[in-house]
Amino acid sequence: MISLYVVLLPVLIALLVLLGRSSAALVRGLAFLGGVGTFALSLFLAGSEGFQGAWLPRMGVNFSLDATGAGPVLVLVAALVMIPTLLVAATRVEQNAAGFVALLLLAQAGLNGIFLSKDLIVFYVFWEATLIPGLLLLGMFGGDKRRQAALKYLVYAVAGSMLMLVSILSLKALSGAASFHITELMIATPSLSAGVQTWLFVGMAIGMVVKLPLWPLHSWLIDLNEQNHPSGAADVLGSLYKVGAFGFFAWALPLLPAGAERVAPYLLALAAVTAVYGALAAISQQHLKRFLAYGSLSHMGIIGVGLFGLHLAGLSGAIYFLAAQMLSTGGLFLVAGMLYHRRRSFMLKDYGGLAKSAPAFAGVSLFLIFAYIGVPGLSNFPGEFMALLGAFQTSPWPAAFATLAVIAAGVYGVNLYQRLFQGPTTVPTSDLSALELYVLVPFIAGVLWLGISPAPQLRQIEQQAALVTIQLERAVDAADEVPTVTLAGLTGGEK
Amino acid sequence: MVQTEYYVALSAVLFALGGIGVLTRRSAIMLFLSIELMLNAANLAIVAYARQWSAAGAQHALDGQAAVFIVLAIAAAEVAVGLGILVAIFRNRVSTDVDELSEVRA
Amino acid sequence: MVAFIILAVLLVTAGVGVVTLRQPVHAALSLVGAILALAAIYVTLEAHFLAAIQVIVYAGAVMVLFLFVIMLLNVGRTRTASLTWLKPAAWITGVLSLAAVVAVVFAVQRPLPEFEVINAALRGGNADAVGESLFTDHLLSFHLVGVLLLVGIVGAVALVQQVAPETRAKRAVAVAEPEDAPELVASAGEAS
Amino acid sequence: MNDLVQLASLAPLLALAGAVINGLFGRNLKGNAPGIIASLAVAAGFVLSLIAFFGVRAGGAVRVNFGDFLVAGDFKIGLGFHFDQLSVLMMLIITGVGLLIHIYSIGYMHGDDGISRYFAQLNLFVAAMLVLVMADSFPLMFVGWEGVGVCSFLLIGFWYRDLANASAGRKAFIVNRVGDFGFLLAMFLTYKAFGTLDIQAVNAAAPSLAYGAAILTGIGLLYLLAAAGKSAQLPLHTWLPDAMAGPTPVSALIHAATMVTAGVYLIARTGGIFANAPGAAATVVWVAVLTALMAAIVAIGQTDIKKILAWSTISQVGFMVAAVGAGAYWAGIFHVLTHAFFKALLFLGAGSVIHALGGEQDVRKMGGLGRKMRVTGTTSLIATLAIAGVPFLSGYFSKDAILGALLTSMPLGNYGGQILFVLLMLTAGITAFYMFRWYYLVFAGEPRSKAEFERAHESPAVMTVPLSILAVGSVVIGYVGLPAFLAPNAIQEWLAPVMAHVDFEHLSTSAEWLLLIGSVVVAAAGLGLGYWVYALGSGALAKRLGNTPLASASRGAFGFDRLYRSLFTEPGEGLAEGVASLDRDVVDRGMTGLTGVVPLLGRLIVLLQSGYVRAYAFAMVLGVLALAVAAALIGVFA
Amino acid sequence: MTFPPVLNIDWSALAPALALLVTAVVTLFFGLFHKDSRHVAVTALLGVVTAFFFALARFLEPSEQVASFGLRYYGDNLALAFTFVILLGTALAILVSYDQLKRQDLDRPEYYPLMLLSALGAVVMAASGDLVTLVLGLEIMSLPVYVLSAWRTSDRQSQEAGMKYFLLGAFGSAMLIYGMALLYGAGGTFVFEGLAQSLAAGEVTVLATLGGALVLVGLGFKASLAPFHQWAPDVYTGAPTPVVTFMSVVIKVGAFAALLRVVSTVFPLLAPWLPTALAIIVAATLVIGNLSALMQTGVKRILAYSAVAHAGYLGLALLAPDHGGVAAAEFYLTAYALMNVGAFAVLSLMTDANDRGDHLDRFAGLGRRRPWLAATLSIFLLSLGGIPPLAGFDGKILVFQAALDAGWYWLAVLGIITSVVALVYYFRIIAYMYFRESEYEPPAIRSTATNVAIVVALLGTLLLGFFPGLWHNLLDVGQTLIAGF
Repeated sequence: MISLYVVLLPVLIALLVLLGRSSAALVRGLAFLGGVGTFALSLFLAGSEGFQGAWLPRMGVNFSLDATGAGPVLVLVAALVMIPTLLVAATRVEQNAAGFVALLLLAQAGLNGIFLSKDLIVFYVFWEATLIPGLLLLGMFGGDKRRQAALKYLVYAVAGSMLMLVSILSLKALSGAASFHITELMIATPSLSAGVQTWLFVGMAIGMVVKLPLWPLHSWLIDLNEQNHPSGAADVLGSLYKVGAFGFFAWALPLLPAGAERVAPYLLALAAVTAVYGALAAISQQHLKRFLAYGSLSHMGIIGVGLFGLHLAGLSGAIYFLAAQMLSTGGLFLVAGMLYHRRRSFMLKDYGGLAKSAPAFAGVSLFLIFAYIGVPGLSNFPGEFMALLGAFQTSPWPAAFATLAVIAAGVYGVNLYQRLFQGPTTVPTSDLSALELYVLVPFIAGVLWLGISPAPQLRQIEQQAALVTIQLERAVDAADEVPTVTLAGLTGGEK
Repeated sequence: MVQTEYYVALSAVLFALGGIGVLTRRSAIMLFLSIELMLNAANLAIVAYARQWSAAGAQHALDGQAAVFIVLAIAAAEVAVGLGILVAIFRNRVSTDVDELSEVRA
Repeated sequence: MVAFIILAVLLVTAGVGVVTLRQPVHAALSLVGAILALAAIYVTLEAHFLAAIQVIVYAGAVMVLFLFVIMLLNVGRTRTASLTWLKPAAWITGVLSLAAVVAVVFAVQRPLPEFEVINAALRGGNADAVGESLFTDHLLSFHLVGVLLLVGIVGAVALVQQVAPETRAKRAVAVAEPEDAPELVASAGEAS
Repeated sequence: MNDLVQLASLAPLLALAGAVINGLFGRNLKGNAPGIIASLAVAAGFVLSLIAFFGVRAGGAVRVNFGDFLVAGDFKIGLGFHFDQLSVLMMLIITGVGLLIHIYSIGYMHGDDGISRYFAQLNLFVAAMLVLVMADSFPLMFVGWEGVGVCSFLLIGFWYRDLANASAGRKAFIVNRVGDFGFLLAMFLTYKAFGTLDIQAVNAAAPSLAYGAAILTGIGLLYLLAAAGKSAQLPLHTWLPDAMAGPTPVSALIHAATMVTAGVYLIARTGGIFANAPGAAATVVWVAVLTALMAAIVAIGQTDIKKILAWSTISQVGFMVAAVGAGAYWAGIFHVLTHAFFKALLFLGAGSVIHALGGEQDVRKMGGLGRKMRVTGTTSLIATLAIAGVPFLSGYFSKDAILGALLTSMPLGNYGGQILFVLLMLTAGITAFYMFRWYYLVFAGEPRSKAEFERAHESPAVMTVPLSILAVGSVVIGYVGLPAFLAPNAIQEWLAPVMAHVDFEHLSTSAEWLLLIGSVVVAAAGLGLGYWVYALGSGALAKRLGNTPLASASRGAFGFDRLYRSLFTEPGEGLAEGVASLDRDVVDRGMTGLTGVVPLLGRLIVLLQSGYVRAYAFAMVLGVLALAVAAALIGVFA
Repeated sequence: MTFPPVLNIDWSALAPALALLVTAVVTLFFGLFHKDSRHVAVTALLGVVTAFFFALARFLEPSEQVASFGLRYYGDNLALAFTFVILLGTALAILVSYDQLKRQDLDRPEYYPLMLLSALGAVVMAASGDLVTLVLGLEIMSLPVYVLSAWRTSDRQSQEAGMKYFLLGAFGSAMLIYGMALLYGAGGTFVFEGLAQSLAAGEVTVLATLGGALVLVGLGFKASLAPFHQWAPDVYTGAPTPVVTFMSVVIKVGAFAALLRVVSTVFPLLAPWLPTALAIIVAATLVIGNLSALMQTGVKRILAYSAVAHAGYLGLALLAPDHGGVAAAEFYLTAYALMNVGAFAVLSLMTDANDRGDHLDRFAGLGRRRPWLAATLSIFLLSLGGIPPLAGFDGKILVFQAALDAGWYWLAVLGIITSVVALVYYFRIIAYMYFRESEYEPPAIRSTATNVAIVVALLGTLLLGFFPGLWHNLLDVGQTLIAGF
């Protein structure tokens, strides 16, 4: 039942926040309560009993949440990230902080749903519903070009996910599965011919690639991050809501293994390109948030490489990286917000030499930057390493190409630090305030936790990653059998 | 006796004429008249088929003739409402040109 | 056969008249002609009651209503040209559609029943026969026709009647009744 | 004993603890407290290393496992340390030399407002370096590997307010990342080849693959790339001279004694691979020898007191890498050991000078300082002689071992072993030459800058004591590796159980003697030439020599920086710019343009909504027509 | 062919329609004596509620007898489900009209009787088992709406709406009746079941197909399927908002109820290309409806085109009556009724006394000025756009699933692509409300009745969205229309 509560609690708190919008103190208290409460629940999530309820039973849809596999890990990390993010939102947003906090909480509920749902339609429900809070955060609290950015975000995300919906629905229609539950689907879908699976996979992939995101469907991300509220809190949500990889991992790959095998090489190439492309683009960015957005894009490329290598270690690593980047990227976005709070600018040229007057700030930032670029011992490394290693085992050249991003990451990582904190001091800046310190402590703790002790989480992720490899093997076995549904079934109406 | 198909073909001619009238005339009244023509064409077809369906018994045959009676009533009701609208509009516009009713577009 | 051809020619001519005659009154009268021709055709189709109804209701009531309105509204010819392309296009599509429909109609050619069979079934299409169908098979429809006519009446009345206040308003402006004037002027202004 | 060895696992943790204390609470620590805390942490580490050393000596290698690090099905990386002869030796060097440098730093950094930050980073470095050498698996080694890189970055840019320092750190980090790229790929390939990343398992499994198998060569070359990055070998050496921007003790510890030798350690550690991949091993040697020669030549033309030493380090590390490449792992590690002493000493001496002169680093403004700085001068002289290869000092033995190995390595024989030997011998001579120049210009002769000379003073005891200890070490440490034909070679025997086996030709005793004498001659020639040029020629000759093309190449460090700037940095920046503008102008616009089709279509469709009733009716008629025609065509005529 | 006796009448199935008729007549007379239209509204509402309970009683205790008048008037699940939706839409429309009529000077006594009669027509359509009843129902439903569209007689746009609607509607009816004639010619009866049995021989398929196609055109007109949809945007724009609220739901429900009945009984016996033709019509509707809506700047007109687009989505269900399409359409229409009425109800609070002021600019900054209004409108719009977990989403997946089950892949993909466009224009309204600032102060209209309608619609949208099973489980899945005969 905890898996249901982690979805419901943020919604409940969000509603309370909206009702108590007039009192800033109440909003702050509720925000804190919501963050900590959800985190506390997430701690007991792994291994807890799932939840089952009828939803659209005659269509084979059941509201089914379950805390097995990678989901609880992602929920937990997201919950950890949300505590400071909610605090920032409640304190740094001048106008309508209650709305901001409520939207964040709603998005968190949606994310938890995405990570925990075991019914494909329910998964889609959360997937799509979570878009709206993000859009509203961007549109209501964003910068000058927020409307264009929101439109772009909307079009990309919705175009992708709608095609995904067709695939989802066709999946059941074609395979004759009894319901949309993952188990039923996994039993039924391998009977589909490889051709059909390929088409269905492509449909799902479009939706997930947009939200991964991979080149060239990533433009929304850059604008989103650039235009979001300067506190960075909404950008944190953006880094949590990169759920495309999870979609592939939990659904597309295990359900459509034969299709995955055909399409994965192309996606792998795209991912490898994305990894290097993002890192290169990051190097020459002048705008801090765009910088982080491109860097993050590069990470997503590496995650993609891990996924589409279709190797157990790569799959596990990719999801681990997904969890880890929430911390590093999220933390850096909040750091960006704190910088903006001091100088009212995101342009790197307006900074320099801050380490003198703000040593603690510099130290924490550097720590997060190192985590961000995948320095071993910190959060991003295990995932990045395993993702690349896994992919290398099956497809060495793309993986090796993607590894080039490591060099570029070194370049942009130290460039960033240098341009912000080193060099001659321009204007003295206040060091971290107590609040800011509290905000960043969870990130530091999380980065260390994920960096030093990845094995327990990896074991949880592995349970689910194994499903993918099992299904892939089944697909290879099934390749010899006569396909029951052919591509011809896709071309015409019922005759 | 003339074959049913010729009657129906005649009704089709009438129907087509009605349709052409709707498209080519500009006065609302003329459109009404054209539509009446179309309804009558339908009636003609039904009556012709009613005779054809005598083969299947009285129920089937008379089914059609009764329907024609009802279509007549429908036509009458339509005319009543249509003319009502027309009169109401005419009070304001002093024109029955339907092409003038094109302010709402795109 | 001969009767059919004559009536068909009459009917089509009248129909073309409805569509092409410039004067609305002429067109309306042409429609009356078509209706009468139809009534005659109904007779050839053993639908005597319907033929009578056709003449009484259509030619008698409906067409008179039309003529009234035409006279009332003094519909003249329109001035500006618009949608000029539509006339040829309409004829072309009309004729094409007609051809398609006729082709379909003639694709299903069934032998006509014997006259005895027709007569036995239709009983000449007299009021008795049609009434029997109306009050059994079409009982519901018959009642619904009543509702429909109610709708027609209420609708027409509602629209035509409601103009009255404004007409009154105009008159009111003319005689300048002080207490009602401003509001009514306003609404009159909107109306114009 | 086993348990005691395991205790050494605490060493990196203690150093880390020191780093955390200094990092978090440094601002509250007064005076020398940060330095003392840091030194204590390292001292404890040294003691633990000693325990481990004796433990291993008594009971052989020990493995400790603390559980899993990375897991995914068959892929399992443990979190464990491996204490064997090689790693404990490295631990001793790291903690021992590290301790001295920590103590020295207390004096050197006295009064700097970032002192707690300094010691935190220095301790962190020690921790990372210990992890590097103690790790039992490649990924864990990589943790330390990157960790030391990070600390190096931090410490080079320690005085970050000068952007040049910061940029030097940045450069070091980025170049090292190129090496890391190699390390990562090497690990991926290793896993592909062996299905494990456990170092011992890999070494054990390597011979089971075909000798000289392509995949082994590939792995070897990738590890070479990694080593080249960390150990500043061609072509990734350019960062090290710039790294001198950091405080001098840092240069001594990181960029002379320990971190730069990590590449040597890596190759020695993966000896199983290199021993079975002769092509890769030969490449290693070639790279190393060319690096050594090139760096030695460059060192002649430098004027910065630390840069000369930096180039010297590159050159000396080249010796070490050449040794391990040739399969003489013990010789490489031996040179690591001796080099740790004399090079650390040289740097600390240089630091002492810089400290005395208040920051002056140009050797052309020095001279005669030996008179005012007795301890520094003397100890530096010892170090100079040691590195130059003067007999009976440590450098002499280790260098000789390397030269011998190059000559006798069997696998290398097919890849031009003799040429390599000659080149390295030549390098040894040049080494003596430039080191003499260094010493002479700084400590001997007449002071060239009165003002600087006046300012000079001997450093405090906290600095000179470590100098003295190191000087002693520089003299005596060489005796652990006397040539085998003279005495038992302690270090070779010590390392033998853990090193991969490579065949060497056996040299006759006379040949061994010839070799020994030859290197003496070469060293003497170098020193003599130096004396002739700098002490006797009183500058004129030096000036004349300075006009040769080789000399200008030397001063310009063979133009690598310029080449890389035009080959990588600028095109790289251009590429980054290009990608950014591609993204902005092509991808983004393109996608937007694609979606722009929709409103365009919408505009056309909206045109149909003309407002005319008759047009709408016509649309309906068209629909009917289509249906009727379909009915007729499909139903009647088809 | 044995039909049940004609005069065997199931009064419980007829009761809702009779209740509406009686209420219409009562309100007609009531209106003559009461100046305040609100009293009439209350009476009308009571009548609708009564009808609702009659329907509910029948729904919960299904009778043995599926139909009355010899299969000419059904009392089955489909008829009753659609009756519910019609009554729901009517009740909400009455609530929306309650205060608005007075404010916009539209309160003339015949308003509510006409509305009730129209609803009655829609109910008859939903229940009709033969073509004649269907046509009569259609006319009873349509004629009042023609009149109501022109209700604001002083307004040029309203006049235009009424006249356009009437002319095109009559034109469409003529097509329908001609189609009916041809079907009669082919099958010898007007009763669907009779037609189905008679056509099963397959000798007259060509003729019947043409008849069926014309029926499709006539009903498609009412359902606003392209290219027979063009009246819809203009009429929605010109007609008074309360009227649009009513007709956007009731007309669509009536049309689709009839379409479903025809499609699931007669169509399977017609030429196989007809579903393809329908699919093309649906595709055109989706594209035209959504793309045109994208180009609009008036909220009312956006919603008008969106109504067209929704007809397209419902069309997907039409193509799969045997694959859960019927239940999907019923569910979709229920959701549509709630969210669409909700949206129009909010809109009616934004327009001035002349029903103007629906331009997007007027909605700028509404999120701050009228937070609750904006929030509810947003929910309705998101639901219309098919964002989960709102009712519109559930409807959408149901119809898409039905279409895919039936094998209409390309159409589903097209539908999905156009949904993206749909979300863009729905979201544009939200963006105006929340992402922009404006000096414009929206009219302060306080209407408890409208608020009640909004709240009911909102709760329905949410309830149906979160617990779609509650309603979907009650609907018959698949073809149960011939059961028992």
